[in-house]
Amino acid sequence: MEGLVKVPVKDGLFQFTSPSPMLIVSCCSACGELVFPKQDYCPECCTDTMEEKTISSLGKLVCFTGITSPPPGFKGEVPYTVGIVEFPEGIRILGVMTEKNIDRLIPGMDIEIVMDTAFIEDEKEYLTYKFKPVQ
Amino acid sequence: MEGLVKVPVKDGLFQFTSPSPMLIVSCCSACGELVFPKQDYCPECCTDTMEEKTISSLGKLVCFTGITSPPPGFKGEVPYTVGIVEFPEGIRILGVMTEKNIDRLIPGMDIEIVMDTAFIEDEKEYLTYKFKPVQ
Amino acid sequence: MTEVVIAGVGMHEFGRYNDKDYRTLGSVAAQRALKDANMNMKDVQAAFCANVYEVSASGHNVLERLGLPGIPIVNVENACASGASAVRLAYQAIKSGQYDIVLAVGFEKSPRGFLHGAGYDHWQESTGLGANPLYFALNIHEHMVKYGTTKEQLAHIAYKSHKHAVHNRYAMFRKELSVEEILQARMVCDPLTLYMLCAPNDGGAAAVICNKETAERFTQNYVTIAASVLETRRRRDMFVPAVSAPAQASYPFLAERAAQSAYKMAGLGPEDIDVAEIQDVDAGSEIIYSESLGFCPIGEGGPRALAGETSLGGRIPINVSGGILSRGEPVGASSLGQIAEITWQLRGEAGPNQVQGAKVALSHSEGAGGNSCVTILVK
Amino acid sequence: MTEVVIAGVGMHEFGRYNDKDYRTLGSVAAQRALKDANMNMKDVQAAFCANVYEVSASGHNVLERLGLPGIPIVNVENACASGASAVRLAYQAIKSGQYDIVLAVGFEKSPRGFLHGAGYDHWQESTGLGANPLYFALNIHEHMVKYGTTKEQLAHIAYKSHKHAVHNRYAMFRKELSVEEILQARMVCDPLTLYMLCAPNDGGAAAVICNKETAERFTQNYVTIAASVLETRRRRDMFVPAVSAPAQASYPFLAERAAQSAYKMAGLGPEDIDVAEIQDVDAGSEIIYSESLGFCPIGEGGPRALAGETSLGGRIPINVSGGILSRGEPVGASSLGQIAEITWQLRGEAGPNQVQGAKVALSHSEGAGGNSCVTILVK
Ligand SMILES: [Zn+2]
Ligand SMILES: [Zn+2]
Repeated sequence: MEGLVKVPVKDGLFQFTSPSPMLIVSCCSACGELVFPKQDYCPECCTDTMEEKTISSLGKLVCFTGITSPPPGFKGEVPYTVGIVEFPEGIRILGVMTEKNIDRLIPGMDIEIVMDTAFIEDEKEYLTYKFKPVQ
Repeated sequence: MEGLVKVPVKDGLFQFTSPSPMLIVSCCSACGELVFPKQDYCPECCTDTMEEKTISSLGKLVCFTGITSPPPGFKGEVPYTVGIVEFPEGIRILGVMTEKNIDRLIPGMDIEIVMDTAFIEDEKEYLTYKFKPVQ
Repeated sequence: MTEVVIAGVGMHEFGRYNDKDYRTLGSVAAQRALKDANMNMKDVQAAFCANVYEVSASGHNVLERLGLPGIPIVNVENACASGASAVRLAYQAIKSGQYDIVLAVGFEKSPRGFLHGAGYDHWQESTGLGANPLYFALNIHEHMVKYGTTKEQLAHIAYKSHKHAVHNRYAMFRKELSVEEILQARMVCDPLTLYMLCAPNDGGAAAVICNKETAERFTQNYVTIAASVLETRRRRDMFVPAVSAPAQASYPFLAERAAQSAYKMAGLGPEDIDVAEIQDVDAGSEIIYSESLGFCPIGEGGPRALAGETSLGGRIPINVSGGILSRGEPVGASSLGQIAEITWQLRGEAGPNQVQGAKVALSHSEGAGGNSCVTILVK
Repeated sequence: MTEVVIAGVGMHEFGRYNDKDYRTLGSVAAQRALKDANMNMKDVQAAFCANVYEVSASGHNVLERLGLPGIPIVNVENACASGASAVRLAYQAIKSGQYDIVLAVGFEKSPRGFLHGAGYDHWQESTGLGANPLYFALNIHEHMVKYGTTKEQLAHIAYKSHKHAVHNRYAMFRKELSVEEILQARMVCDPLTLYMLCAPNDGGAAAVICNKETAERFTQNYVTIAASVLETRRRRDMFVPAVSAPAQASYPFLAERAAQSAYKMAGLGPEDIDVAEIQDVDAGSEIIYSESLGFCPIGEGGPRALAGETSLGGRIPINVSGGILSRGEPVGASSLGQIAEITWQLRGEAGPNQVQGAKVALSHSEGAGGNSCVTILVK
């Protein structure tokens, strides 16, 4: 995938140009609620009291599943795995994992956030965040 | 269009095998209401008191319009015209007309029902009723 | 008896926004309405969301942007009358005492071109009978035959609409058009040219509906809902997607029945209305509905409009926002847009299009399936 | 205080009907419900129609088949909870005295395969996060990790469902399956195999909702609605289409909140329920929801089901109709189908699947956007 322009699947989801990729969240300045992806209003307070932050790139795998048939609108390749990771800041996030199947996944294992190809389209490499087991 | 199998665009709309084509309506045995296309329940009484009938093949043109761009799902050819015809039995019916444009159409003119090609698909000629000015 | 009021309204500009999805259109409108009412989502106890073209949970996905209070959210679809149907559900929920504050929000990102999916059977569509503008054209053609309504009168409706819309930031078309331009534009369905038909587009509109006592805790700038009515097609209404109707069907037709119910509910008559937004989905419909709603005798809608009675400054100003002809029609949002416009009229906030001293206003929407909503607001 | 009752219910068999459109599926169900109530459309004063996948005026096009009384018709979309949301609107309209007789009808002709349009943002779909079964799989996997729920328990849920469905003419799958067949079927989303997930399909279901006095003029065979609740996702609910939630979120989650509201409204508790139809969109959901609804302690749903507590003849029979796993899910009709099933249970008309002496029944539906409806009926 050398030579392809790299673009995020959506602006504002993550920082991918810095050395270590980080997810961008909103944090409510009134109640401390964290939300990913970022948004303008706090889901708890319902006020526009959100500040943009990045979170730690390390978390723990809560649960996971493996998928073999492409769901509607999916532009990547099957099989793939999806998990929920809990981060020390106090938020759980859903994401695609780097593993193709669940064989080596263990609940509670350490996970780091990496940037990886989501799909290639119109000669662009679309990047997304993925959860990678820490070796 | 010789050799193509002729099929109605929908069963039960009209009789097209008899010498003079006729529209099939439902007539309420309780209140006399006429409905086209036929249906099981009377729109006025809300009971299943409907009897199948055919109506006269001659009526008068109430109003009309000409269409030049194909609407969604249309399988025929543009331009075409559509009119509302009032029949002596006491019902107004919407239908495609045989004329390609409105130039020769006159409100109140006599109209007869004919069978004509709606569109050709899968080597079948789909027939529909059309309103034809009586010469 | 509970008095039901509109405590705030808001719109996302109607237009074409390739870079915005329905979530943005709806949430901007909802947030503007909440801000107008000095509230936020946490104050809201239930929400009715109006939309036609999204598949599932669209209102949930719109309102999620403004917070997740866990309140009941119901998505409503009633074609062009979706927004006013949502308002009616909100009105009833407040009136019955079930809730104190309910949000009604409509939003649409319309597909381009002729609208699909209006409920036609396959054979109607494949043979060329499944197109809404065809019904509009036939209705006004019959009116022309019966009452002598002219193409020039139709063109005048479109002219008036575009002239008024110049001053409306929420309208999509804000350029004045001459009667000649309108008459010479591409013929879509005789006698309706391109400029005599509305364009489906994108937008959002919202209203916060409350009981009066609750509203007064947040704002004094409210208007009262005197009537909120929804009626549905009967056999005699030759409206989308009907294929037949009784011959020589006599009045009242759908819009007239809805208006009569609304006038009765409000204890008012057409002579009391100071300003109205009505379903000018095409120039012919504005003429026909101006009669059905009682603003002039049957058959006189065209001449009265041409004489200026329905323009700004006239006896009964109709669609001085530019109406649907100039705003465009984001279907789910459209009738809530009307309600926002007449709320501003009653509050004296309509700017250059303000009808001076407006105290009673009416909104009328009508759409596929045969839905007719009439809402009457009083200051 | 107005007592709100169900005077009649009806279903069109759930299945796959390539030769029938949604109009037929809906109108057959509505007509059966009206007939069950000894009524026709002319008796009905308003209708709420539940559907997800049609575009516009779908309820109008369904009910047109049964007559055109001109009553207000509103189409409702709340994903899997659409039907129960329509019932709730009908319930409120009767309760408030607005109407005496309201029809709720749901119908769907589902697209085949994974359902689309559940409200995911584009990036969720394109990267592979936009699939409902993925949420079901993750939820039950966490449950397995936390409480030791096993694949065998999941397979038992599907086994029980299919075993019961053999006797239900309204179910799509009426063939008994062995636990081995279920476990060895194609893996869709670990740990859920094909037979542990419901299939979208076609069908219709309807209920006639009345005040008790009016119902008694038509039928004595009614059941009372003791509670009708709709709640929507909050921040802590990791449900379709949420991407994040607070860590270590504590109960109550969505279904538990809806259940608590419903029990409070009915003045009843989970121990009073004799039979329940719950949202077994997958085998894991039945386990989780059986806990959320209070039928067993959190974490014990799997073992209790395996021990037979939720089978016919058990302590609290769940989904003895075969549930959504065997009926299939025509989305707009599904939760009205549940309500029809529990109505028959209370009337003693459930045939071989009858829960003897059932006097209190519960229906629970939950779907995209985060909608949870709980309806409690009493004899
Ligand atoms: Zn907060
Ligand atoms: Zn009759």
